[in-house]
Amino acid sequence: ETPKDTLVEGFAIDDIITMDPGEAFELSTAEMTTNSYSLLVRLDLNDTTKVKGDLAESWSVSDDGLTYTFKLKPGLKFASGNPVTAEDVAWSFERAVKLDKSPAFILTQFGLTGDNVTEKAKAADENTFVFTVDKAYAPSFVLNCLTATVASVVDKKLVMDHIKPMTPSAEYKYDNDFGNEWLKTGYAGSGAYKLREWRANEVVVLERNDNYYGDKPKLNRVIYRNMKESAAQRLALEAGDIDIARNLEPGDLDAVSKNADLAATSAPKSTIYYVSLNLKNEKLKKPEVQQAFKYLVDYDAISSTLIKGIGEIHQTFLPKGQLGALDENPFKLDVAKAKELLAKAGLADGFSVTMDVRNTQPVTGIAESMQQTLAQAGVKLEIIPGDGKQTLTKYRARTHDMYIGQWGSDYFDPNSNADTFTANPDNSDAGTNKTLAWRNTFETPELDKQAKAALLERDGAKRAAMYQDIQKKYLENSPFVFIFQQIEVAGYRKNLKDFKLGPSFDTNFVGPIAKE
Amino acid sequence: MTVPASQPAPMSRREWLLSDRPQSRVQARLGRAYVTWRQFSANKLAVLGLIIIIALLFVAAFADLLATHSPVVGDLKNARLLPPGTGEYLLGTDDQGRDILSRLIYGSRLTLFVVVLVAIISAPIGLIVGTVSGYAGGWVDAVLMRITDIFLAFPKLVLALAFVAALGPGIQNAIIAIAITSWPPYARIARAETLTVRRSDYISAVKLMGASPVRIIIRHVMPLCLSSLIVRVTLDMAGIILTAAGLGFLGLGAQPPLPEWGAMIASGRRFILDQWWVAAMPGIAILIVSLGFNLLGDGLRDALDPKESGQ
Amino acid sequence: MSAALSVENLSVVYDDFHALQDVSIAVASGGSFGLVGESGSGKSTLLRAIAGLAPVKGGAIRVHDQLLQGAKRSKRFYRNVQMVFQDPYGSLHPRQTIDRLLLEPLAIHGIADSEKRIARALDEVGLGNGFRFRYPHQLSGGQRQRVAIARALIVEPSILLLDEPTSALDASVQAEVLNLLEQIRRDRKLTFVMVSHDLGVVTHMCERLAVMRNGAVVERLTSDQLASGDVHEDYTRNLMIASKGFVKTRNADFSNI
Amino acid sequence: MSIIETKMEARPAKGRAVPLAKAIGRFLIAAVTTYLGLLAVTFFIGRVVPIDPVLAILGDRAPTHVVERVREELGFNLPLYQQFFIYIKGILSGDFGNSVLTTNPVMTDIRRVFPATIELATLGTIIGALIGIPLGVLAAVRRGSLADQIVRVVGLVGYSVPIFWLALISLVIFYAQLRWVAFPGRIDIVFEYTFTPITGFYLIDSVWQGQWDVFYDVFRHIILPASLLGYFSLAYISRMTRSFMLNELSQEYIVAARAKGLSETRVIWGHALRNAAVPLVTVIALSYAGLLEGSVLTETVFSWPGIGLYITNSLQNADMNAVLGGTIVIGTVFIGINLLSDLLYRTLDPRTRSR
Amino acid sequence: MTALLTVDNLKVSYPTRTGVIEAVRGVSFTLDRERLGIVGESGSGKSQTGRAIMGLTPKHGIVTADKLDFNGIDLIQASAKERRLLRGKRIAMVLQDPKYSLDPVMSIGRQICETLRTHEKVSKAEATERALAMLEAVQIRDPKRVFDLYPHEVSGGMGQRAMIAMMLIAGPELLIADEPTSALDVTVQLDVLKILDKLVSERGMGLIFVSHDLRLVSSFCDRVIVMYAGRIVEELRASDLKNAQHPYTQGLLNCMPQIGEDRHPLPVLDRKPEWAA
Ligand SMILES: Nc1ncnc2c1ncn2[C@@H]1O[C@H](COP(=O)(O)OP(=O)(O)OP(=O)(O)O)[C@@H](O)[C@H]1O
Ligand SMILES: Nc1ncnc2c1ncn2[C@@H]1O[C@H](COP(=O)(O)OP(=O)(O)OP(=O)(O)O)[C@@H](O)[C@H]1O
Ligand SMILES: [Mg+2]
Ligand SMILES: [Mg+2]
Ligand code: NI
Repeated sequence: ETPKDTLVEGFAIDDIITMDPGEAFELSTAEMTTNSYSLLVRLDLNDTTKVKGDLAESWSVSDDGLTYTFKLKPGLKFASGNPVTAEDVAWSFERAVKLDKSPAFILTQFGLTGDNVTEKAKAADENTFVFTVDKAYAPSFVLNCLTATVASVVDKKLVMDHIKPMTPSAEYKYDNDFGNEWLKTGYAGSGAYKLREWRANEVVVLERNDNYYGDKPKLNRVIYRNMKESAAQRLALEAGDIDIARNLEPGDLDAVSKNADLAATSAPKSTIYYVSLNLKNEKLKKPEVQQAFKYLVDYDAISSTLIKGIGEIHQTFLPKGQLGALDENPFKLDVAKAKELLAKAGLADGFSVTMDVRNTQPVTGIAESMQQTLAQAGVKLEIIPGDGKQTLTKYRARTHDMYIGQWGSDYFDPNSNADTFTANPDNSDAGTNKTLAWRNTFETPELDKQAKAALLERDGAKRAAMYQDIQKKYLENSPFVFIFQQIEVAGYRKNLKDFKLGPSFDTNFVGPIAKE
Repeated sequence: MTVPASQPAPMSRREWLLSDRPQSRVQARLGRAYVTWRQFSANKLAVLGLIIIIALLFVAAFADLLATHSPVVGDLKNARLLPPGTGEYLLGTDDQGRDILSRLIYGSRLTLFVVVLVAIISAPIGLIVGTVSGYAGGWVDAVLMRITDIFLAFPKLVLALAFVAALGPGIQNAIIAIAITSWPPYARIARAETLTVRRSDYISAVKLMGASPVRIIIRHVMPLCLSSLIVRVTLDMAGIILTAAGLGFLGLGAQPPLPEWGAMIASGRRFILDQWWVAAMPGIAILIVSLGFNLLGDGLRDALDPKESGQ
Repeated sequence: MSAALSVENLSVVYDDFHALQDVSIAVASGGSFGLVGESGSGKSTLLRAIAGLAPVKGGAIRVHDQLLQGAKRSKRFYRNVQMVFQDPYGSLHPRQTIDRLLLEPLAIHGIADSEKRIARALDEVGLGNGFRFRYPHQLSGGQRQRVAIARALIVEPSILLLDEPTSALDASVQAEVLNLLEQIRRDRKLTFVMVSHDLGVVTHMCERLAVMRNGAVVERLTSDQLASGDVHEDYTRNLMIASKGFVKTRNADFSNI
Repeated sequence: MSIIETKMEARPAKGRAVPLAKAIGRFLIAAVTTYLGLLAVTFFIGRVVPIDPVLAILGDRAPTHVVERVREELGFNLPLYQQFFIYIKGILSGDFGNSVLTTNPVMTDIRRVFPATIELATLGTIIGALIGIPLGVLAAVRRGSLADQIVRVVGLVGYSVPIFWLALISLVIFYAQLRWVAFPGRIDIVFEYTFTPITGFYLIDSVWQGQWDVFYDVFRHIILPASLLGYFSLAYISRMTRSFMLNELSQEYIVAARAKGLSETRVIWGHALRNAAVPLVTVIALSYAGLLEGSVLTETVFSWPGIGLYITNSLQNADMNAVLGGTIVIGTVFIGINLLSDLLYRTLDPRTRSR
Repeated sequence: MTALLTVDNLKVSYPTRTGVIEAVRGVSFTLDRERLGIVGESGSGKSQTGRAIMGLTPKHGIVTADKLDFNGIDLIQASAKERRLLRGKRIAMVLQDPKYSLDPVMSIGRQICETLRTHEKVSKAEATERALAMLEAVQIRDPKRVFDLYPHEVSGGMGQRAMIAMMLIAGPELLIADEPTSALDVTVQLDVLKILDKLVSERGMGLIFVSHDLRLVSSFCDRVIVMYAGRIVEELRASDLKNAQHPYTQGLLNCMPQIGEDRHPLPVLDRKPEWAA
């Protein structure tokens, strides 16, 4: 049994490599950061196409669409006791931009650079923060981006005590590390919980932050225990060794929902699973082949078995819940049609092709299922299994034929996915923008232009329509076979109250959870 | 020692084989084989091991006839995770709706393939390194033994993992990786044995005939190391199967959908709570086969190894 | 008459143990030379050094007036000089039939008509064809020693080194082997160097002998000198007394048991 | 497993006693060269493993310019020989660097994971030896009897069963069904903040601090994996004991001991086993070394935060600092245990001692 | 006066897969407090006879005898425990090869004490004292040093003497010495024989002296038994050896080369099948 005042979650947290919100970009870290740091604005869970204030009491956008002014709520305090000021917000932005770690582009895409950030993101006074962007972007886009964890507000005073001096170099121009090394395992936030400890591949421990301005968390402590396997999580959940199991697979989910002591909950997440075809392969380059492959996935069988409860069939690149998501699934397993298409491409006799597959479920299962359905049309699929990092390395070097992967939005805005699936400014092997389109040697300048235009469309409805149009065209002509959208599930013990999963990984709040 | 039979009276086949004074090379060889076989076959467990291995060979050879289903194509929608004995699925089905029995039957080929290939690669390497190092002595010995030590000091599975990672997954690479990690022990055995015979009079005697070192190693030293090596390799077959299965278990052995037993356990592991058979069946298969090899090796040790056969 | 084999000031050192120090012997062609001495006195080492099986540190070995360098020996050398070891079992490869054992030297030296030669060699040592495909463990000690002798003779050497060829054998078998050796020597006009710790055996076989102790030759004698008791060293005298058998004396005191 | 068996042959040759100092000197040279070899092999593996190390540091979603920058920071753009030079320089100054995965210095990580493995392997070996030796002796004494056959089968099954499979099955039985043992891991989460390990060996720490509830909990965690490893080493130890005992029992001094009128018990345990113990110690020591390095699979199944798991994990993430640190530690253990068993051999076997 | 040991029709056989090996095929003799020599070539069953008397035949060997009587004790009927208590205490045996007959990992002193303490309740100190005295009695010059040595550290002769000390320390009435000198240098050999000689003549111990060296036996023993292929072919007084009747015995005596005699070729044994019958 777990202690009354402690929430214990079994969770695969082996992806965590840092706890610094300016650096972290991993899915599990998102949950930790969101529960321990505050943002200016957060996603409105009632309508995820909108945002609501967190530290910000109110905000306004200038008429030219370039200046965003945020007013902070009064009397805010960090967990350390230091007051939260606009200066902290500005410094957090500066820090993220200057560190220039993985998630920094979410901010720098608005024209921020190390040289201008102090100008473009600055405190007008104690309570007012002003953010200037370089183009008249859709406000929904800018605000959505500000809900990303990289925009988390850190305690400047506290972090300044822990900075490490650095010698400026060609790669890094500043004389200190902005406390990055310390924050990797340290904590300087103002969220509902404070981070007590992170031990890689073992545990993350959060403790209640009594200085939190919002609703006080019910439980004193939250422990995330690294458990990679579904079966293990289920066992531990059944035994009461954990309160929540976070990575259940279909079979175990089933068992959990049937257990009288346990319950299950779920929420669609903005992660899309897809199979991509690299156009470097002459055969895969043919549009008919690409379409044929979309007819060679047994969506029905996969949905009722391999991803039952943990995903739903979804054949477009924008996940449900995001602005402009298109809910259309035109493809079904249709071997005859696929054969016809292949014949049209001159490949009636089939061909051989390889696919790099990570050793995780459900992708391996789906890959094996595809192997069987592709075989029906004469396509011999060779699966190259590999560890996550290994297949990724290959994918990023675009030396694969086919790849099965997932893509989670970098921030909760349609542009994140639209951009990565369409933008490919330099398709050479030395390309600097290694979007998913680049990785598959796919150029679609038309759609790219359309996506860029949508970014500047300030009317939400129009913007949505533009994205839908892109997706429709994408369905007809793209080397991506979208299979399903992830549904995050969790099994929990029935004595938990108010446990809910959010629409994104940074909206899984543990604050409201109570125990009976 | 005993009084020799003075007349070559008509003998039974058994007497012919056991004859004290064979008349030809063939008879001498057969006689020796026969004595070894008798010693071996007196050990019931060893015979059981042999039967298991023969059965494995049989199953592998006639997999096409024995299997009732395709090992790779399943019925995901309708026949997923069926328990043993459901309809035509004697041992149940796995998560792709494939017949487990058929997969096991075809998997026996892979198992044999791995085992035989590793044995073919690593035993000769070990034999050569060991005998050369033991016979030559001096710096040759020092260098070869250091290399052996390095490979020994490296955690075995990690080394195999690293090599599989470097070479890319696939059963051939798994074999190479296992072979790379498994020759050092053989080298050690061969060296130890060589060291004991190196100074013996019969090797000196061959030297006195004017034989070159290469000839001595190949024709006189190696045959001596061979029987203990064969015993060791047989005993290691089980270990090879287990290592291959371990690699498969860690997702680095065979490529899907190949019915490699270790990989089957790995994928069945997710269902171990509700559909135990998916992981249990390949586990039992591995257990039986490696037990077979172990029993066989154990029997061979008793029969071949003069030290163990004792009294 | 020139020496078939001469050893001058030979020293052999194992690691840092001096097994032989300044040993010199000379054996006339067709002669028979004996080496006696207690266990560990370096008798075997001397033979092994001649055969190129021991680390020679100094001195010279000459065979038919040819100087041999270090421990390296040519193939030709081994057609001239052969050795029979002390332990009849240990000197035969345990996994090879007699046939194979005898074939080996022929194969090495590229000698043709192996069939005939093997048959003849076996005949010569008094083993019929029936033994040809046996393994060493199927033979008695005396038979094994015969095989070893046959193997040494099959390349038709002119010098035979014998390292205690009968010490592992029973007295009755010993006589057979000694007779065989004598006969072969006579028939083939071989030069013998023979090691033994049994004075009786050495005097029976050799005309001249050297007594060794602690890696050095302490006395050189002819068999006749030994037989007539014309010895000068105490050590040799002790050896002679000891070989006569037990003489009952009373000197130990057992009262305190 | 096979590492262990073969090291048997490495024991000092009977009869020829090498002076201890010389032996140690030889050993040191061997150890140093082995280390250098390990370094080179690890470096080589690090470079040929087709995993982009930057990927492990940054994850997939980092923009290209960040990836390039980090690559340069880490020197991966330099020629191979320069990289090797830098690598060796770091190692020689005693700096194994930081693990990318955990951000800690590698040695800090190892100080945490290694005791977990040692604790498990030690308990496993103790279980294996305590049961395996008597079984082996029994089998040898009653050679050919039913007891011998049973011991043989028990041992061979232990050799033949895939340990990860047995682990899974027993986890289902003993944890899921019977609830006799605790969940995978070393200790319950409840004790996370009531128990501070000192040595890293939880069993010892808890007793030391008098926290019996913690001890009980730790015991419930360790007992199943330790028993499995124990079974594994039992299989091996009992087989080797049997074979050594058979060898000793056929020796003449056993007949002599009987001729003295000693009781059978005394002959077997006092003389035969005492002699068999000499090679047996080497076997046990090396079986122990095998467990220390070879329990990756068990550690995986039991989520045991040990060194096997640590290295495997690091390898899969191209965290080469961690792999190297782990390899060096295991190499050291291997070399150390070799030395130790050699010394034990010398103390136990007077024949190897020179006066 | 009854004999110390009576052996009547002793047989030892070993069933093996290729048939039964009859190592000893009906051996009968009696022994008083005297030196009895057993000679015969290698494999003729000398050691097996000695071991059968001791009760040290390996488990799978079968021992039968019409009578096997030691000082009135029927050894065939005696339980394993009774026989064990006899061993070392009243009947002792010096095994053939001292190199292998001493426990290599136990110091010589401890091995000697062990015999004593198995049979008598004595303190450690007393056992040590007596062991030292025993070592001295078998002509070991520096008993204190040898006491702490391990078998591999002593020469063959010393080992042989230590073995004798170990077997004599409990004061047995019968000693079976199995080729106690075959592994020794001729010079050391005589030392060992002197010790045995003393024990028989001064303490009245019975001695069975096994050897294959006829000449040695004839000069050392009172009576000699000649064995061939598991049987006794001849029994005679040592002094009568020269007049042996059996062709085998004669052959054995004849075929040894002697210093100063000139017999070329040496006479050899012509084994007749009927000897073994
Ligand atoms: N390979 C070796 N390494 C070190 N010492 C050796 C070696 N071979 C022989 N010796 C030593 O050299 C000395 C002479 O040995 P050698 O074998 O020549 O004696 P031997 O006179 O033939 O004795 P034996 O009658 O017992 O055969 C001995 O003290 C022996 O220990
Ligand atoms: N355990 C056994 N199993 C089968 N046969 C045996 C066993 N022990 C001895 N023998 C046989 O018994 C016969 C007599 O052996 P024993 O040891 O008595 O000979 P020995 O006269 O002592 O010879 P040696 O002079 O060589 O010591 C031999 O032929 C031997 O092969
Ligand atoms: Mg010699
Ligand atoms: Mg004997
Ligand atoms: Ni003179």
